[in-house]
Amino acid sequence: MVRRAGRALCVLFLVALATMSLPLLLPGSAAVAVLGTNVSAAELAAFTSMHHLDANPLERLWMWVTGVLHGDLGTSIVSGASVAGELQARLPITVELVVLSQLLAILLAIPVALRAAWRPGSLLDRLSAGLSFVLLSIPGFVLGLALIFLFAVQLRILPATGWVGFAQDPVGHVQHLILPVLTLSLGEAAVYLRALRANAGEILVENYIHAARSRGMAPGRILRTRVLRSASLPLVTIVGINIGASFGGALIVETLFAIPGIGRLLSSSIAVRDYPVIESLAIIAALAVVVATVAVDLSYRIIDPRISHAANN
Amino acid sequence: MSLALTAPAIPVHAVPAVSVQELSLGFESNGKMTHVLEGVSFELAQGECLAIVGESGSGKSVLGRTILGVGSQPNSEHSQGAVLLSGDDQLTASAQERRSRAGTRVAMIYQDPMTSLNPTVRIWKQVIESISNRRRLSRREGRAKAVEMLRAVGVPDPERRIDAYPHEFSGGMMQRVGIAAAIAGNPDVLIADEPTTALDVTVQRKVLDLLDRIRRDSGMSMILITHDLGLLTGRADRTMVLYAGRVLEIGPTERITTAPAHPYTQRLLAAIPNVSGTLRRELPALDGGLPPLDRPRTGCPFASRCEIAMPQCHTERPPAVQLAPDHIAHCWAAADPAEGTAP
Amino acid sequence: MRTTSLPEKTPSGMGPVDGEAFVTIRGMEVQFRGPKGTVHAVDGIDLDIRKGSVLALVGESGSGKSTIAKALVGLVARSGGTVSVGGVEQAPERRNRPRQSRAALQMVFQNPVSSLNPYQKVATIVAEPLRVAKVPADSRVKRVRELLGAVGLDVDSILDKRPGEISGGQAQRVSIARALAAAPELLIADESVSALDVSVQATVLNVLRRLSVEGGLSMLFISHDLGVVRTVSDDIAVLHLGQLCEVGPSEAVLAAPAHPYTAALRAAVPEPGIPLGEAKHTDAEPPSPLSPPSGCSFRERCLYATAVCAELRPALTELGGGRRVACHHPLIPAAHDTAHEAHAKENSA
Amino acid sequence: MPQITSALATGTTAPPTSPAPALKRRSRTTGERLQTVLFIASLGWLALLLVLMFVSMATPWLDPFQQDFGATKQAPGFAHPFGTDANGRDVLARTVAGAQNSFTVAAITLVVGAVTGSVIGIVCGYFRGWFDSVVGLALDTLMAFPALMLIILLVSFRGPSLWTIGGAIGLLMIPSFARVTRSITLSVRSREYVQAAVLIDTPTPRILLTAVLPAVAPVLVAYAFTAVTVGIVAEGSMSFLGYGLAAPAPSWGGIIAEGRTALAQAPWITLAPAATLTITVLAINVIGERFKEKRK
Repeated sequence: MVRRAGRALCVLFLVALATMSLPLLLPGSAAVAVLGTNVSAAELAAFTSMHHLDANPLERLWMWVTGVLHGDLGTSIVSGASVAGELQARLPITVELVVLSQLLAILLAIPVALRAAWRPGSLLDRLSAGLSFVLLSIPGFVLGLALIFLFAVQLRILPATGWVGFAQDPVGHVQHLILPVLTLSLGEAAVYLRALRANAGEILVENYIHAARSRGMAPGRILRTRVLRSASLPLVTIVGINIGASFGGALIVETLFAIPGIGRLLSSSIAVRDYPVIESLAIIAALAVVVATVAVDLSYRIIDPRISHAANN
Repeated sequence: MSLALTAPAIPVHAVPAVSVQELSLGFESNGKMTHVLEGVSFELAQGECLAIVGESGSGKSVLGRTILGVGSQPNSEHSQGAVLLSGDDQLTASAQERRSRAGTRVAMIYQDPMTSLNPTVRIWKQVIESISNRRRLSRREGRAKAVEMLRAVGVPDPERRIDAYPHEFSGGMMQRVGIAAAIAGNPDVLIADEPTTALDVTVQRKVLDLLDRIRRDSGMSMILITHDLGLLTGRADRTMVLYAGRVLEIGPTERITTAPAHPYTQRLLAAIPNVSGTLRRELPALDGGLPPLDRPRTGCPFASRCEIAMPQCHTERPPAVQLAPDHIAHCWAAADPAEGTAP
Repeated sequence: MRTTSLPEKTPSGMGPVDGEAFVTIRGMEVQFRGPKGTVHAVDGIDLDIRKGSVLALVGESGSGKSTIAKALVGLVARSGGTVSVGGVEQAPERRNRPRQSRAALQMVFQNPVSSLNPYQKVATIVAEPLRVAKVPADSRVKRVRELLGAVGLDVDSILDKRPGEISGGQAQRVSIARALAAAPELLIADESVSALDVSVQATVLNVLRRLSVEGGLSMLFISHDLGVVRTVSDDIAVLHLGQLCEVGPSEAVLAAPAHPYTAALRAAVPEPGIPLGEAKHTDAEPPSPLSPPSGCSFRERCLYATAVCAELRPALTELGGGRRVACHHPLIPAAHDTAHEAHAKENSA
Repeated sequence: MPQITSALATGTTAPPTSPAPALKRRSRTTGERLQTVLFIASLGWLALLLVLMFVSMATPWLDPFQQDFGATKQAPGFAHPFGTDANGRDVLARTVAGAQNSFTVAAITLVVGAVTGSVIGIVCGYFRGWFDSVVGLALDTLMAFPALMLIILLVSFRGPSLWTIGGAIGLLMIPSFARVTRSITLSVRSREYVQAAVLIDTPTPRILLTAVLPAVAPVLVAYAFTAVTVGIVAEGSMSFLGYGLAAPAPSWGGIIAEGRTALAQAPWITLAPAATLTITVLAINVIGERFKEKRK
């Protein structure tokens, strides 16, 4: 476990270092991007050194880390706004989207997958397999557009784009949430359904399941207490990876539905080479991935006692 | 013409614990049919121990699981005959009926305790499943019952060990836990499917001794499924030899292991390397393999490997030949001793 | 089938004469290190295999049988002791041994199916060692046919088959043929018949025995099955928790075991028609290799253990008749005084 | 004295001499038939796309840049099966041209991701050791770096060429290919037949070729289908976000994004290429699935 945590820190460090090297590695000066071309070379140089864009990556990382310890994530070189402030406004929105859609996806996938696995080849099994197969083939932005077309353009029952805060208007908030969350969760639900169905199928033919049945255990109880527990290991892995990587999905959905989240911030900062913002966002994203990986590791230990045993052997 | 009866000690009129009648089973996968069992019949009296002996592909495990009645059951289109548990047919029963019998009327001990105990569930919960699946047990009740069961099967220090996970036990102890789980529901019939194959010999004998003791103390009937003809002496009352899904011979274990009538049983016994008696450097080998299982066997399934096979052995199903009150061989040679070598 | 030529022995001029030790293992140790401590899987083993004879290694799971085999061929590096084959010292690690030495030790594994590359045909599999030895293609084909015939397979029908299409018994004989193609001086059979049905097992045992008797091949035969061991082997070595309990000619050892562990194993073997007698060991659990008992590793399961067994690890001592036992209370009287004296004299000389 | 009896050992009276009646056999299920139909339809769809791409490249028909200002935002009809866009360009022609770019990116993705990834996976899985640890750490780092951010960075700084887009997506696929091949290699490595090959001194390259590669290849091929669809979808998403090929050059994501503003008045500009994209991905998945099942 200590080794895994060390490895996670190492990964985090490498990502951070790579991010800090971006200004040096990538062509095109940020100073030019911000100030434009009709300023003097001296002005450009002053701008560059003021924002430490020419410092070596380790130094920049050190400055970032010491800043973080003081609650300061730096300031945008374009707008001059504090990065921490930007994040405070936008991060909750993205987190809400991601968490809600992951929850919905898991809640959709689990009961269907377990029931389908219990009766392989049944109508439910074939229908869910077919539906998830189709859902998997629909790109997220296409699904989002289709939902907008159907519910906003044709039926006119939900807003096409935009965002309303919960405190501002709870009903409007939920209305604006539905389509983005659906877009994010349907694809994920298909992924989870297929993974869980395949895994549950493998577990159901295990000897210990036969043994549980030989002692008269009812199907529902086997699925709930035994299959789900064992099958949740790979599921947890996928969910972990997805949550870690959900910034990408969020970017598409936020762009599509014009939601002021992290994804949009990232996209616009890259366009103007706003390095302080890019750096903080990249490190936070990597942190999400790393934390998710460690959490997956931990839950493995809780779910399967053999793992901690084997690790100690 | 004498009618074959069950073991002499058992009253003739008693309802047999298990009665399998002309059971044929087929499984279909990828459009191919596998005929696993063909016309298998036998009875198991109450308190009796019957051994089912066969090599891989004999269908012995499928037979055991069909009697148990849970797990993937053969499609009704592909099964014929009857499997009666004290008179109740398992083949025609609903899944719910079969489930209500599993654990309390018939229970199973598996070959590999490592895979047949759930690695993620503490053993006390697994041991009392046959009871807890039927009525709600308080945690205290359940744990007390688990301690009692583990003590009954000789697991030392049960109060402490009920909280362990399966992998924390040695193979032999794990199998004892498996046995405890099987007998917790106090079943009438215990099916032990190769219960000691995964264990070392010294552990094997202790586990078999335990099974003997349980059977004698509780009066359970037992079906001991094994590939090892050596295990049976002194443990099984009768032995049934299965080959390619057919019964070749059935009779008292004494007779099967010392005076077998079917050429297959004879050859199988001869091929076992012996530790006692004369040293044999060259063992009589039995070449060839099982007949194809994708179609019903015509004639005797062993005919292609049998040294004394006659023409009708390949074409006609052999008759049941009664050699002693309780000993029957399905063999043309045994039917006509002039042509065969059977006693 | 019998008349098919058996594999030729690689002539080794310096090899010892028949009856003397051809393979000599002295003080072999193998350790596995883990977070919970070091496991002495093989804990100081002395063994000899005579030329052309079969030595059986017997013991229950965890006794270190397979580890000895792997250390012999160098798949696992031993941490101590020496191994010499035909007078040639063998380095602990395989990659440090000369090619000739590597070919000299071949192994047949337990699982017939997974021992053969499923993507290759039998002909290719058996020809592999010949290809490595740069045998020309045409003589390769001839040799493959000879070898397959020698292990009693129907050559023409099996050459073009893949491992998935043949039975376990056939697969195991193909494995033997492949090992023989490397022209080994020692064949190690690691539980090579335990995955087979009894009816098939006999065929493979017969092949192995003939290779030793008629082909003069030296063999280390590892098994947990005393019946199988008796049929195949000349000598037997009983292993418990990485240590030797008893060594001697198979017939003598099995007829009258000197070590209580051998006796316990012998008494636990079930045979058709013969009721089992009393168990010759206690109900104690087999000890864990992670925390082996002090003194004699078998003492907790031994019916004869006394205080000395907990204090002193018994050393292998001569019993006479080529037998040695490591026990404070051997079941047959220790070496006769004369033999003892003769032995003592030998040592002092 | 032995005698034939009609009674079985247990006293039941069924006649044992009659062979057990043959058990019935079921015909192929409707599910299997449906799968075959889908498979053929998928092949047909891809073939149609290929023919159209050929027409677009080799003949004057289906010109994605030809503008007809007299017929802007025209609904699908005989002259324009997918309708026209705001600039009067034929949506079908643009969709077909987009397919070319999509397939090119997918091919680059596949070559970069599958080839590099599986070589890394096989080498790490077979040789283990420090190399495996170092590469593992590097791959973990690559996976932890936000994927879309990496692509966007690369594309926005290197310019949106097919090679950059394909290479960037391929780079991100290396870890998953490496993981899959590594785990297969590891399991093959521990098989007895590999140990046996080591014992007879088979050269390592030959072991990799005869034992490891045949085990890895089928999984790799099945995985490659998924990789192609991921490549197509990723390219589509990138173009949709505006990080794809530069403006007039047609790409599926780009066309869809262009049509978005007119979703209410001229939905076909968006929906036709979106449907084409989805059906193409579906078709490749169907073929890949068929391949996976064959392997079992």
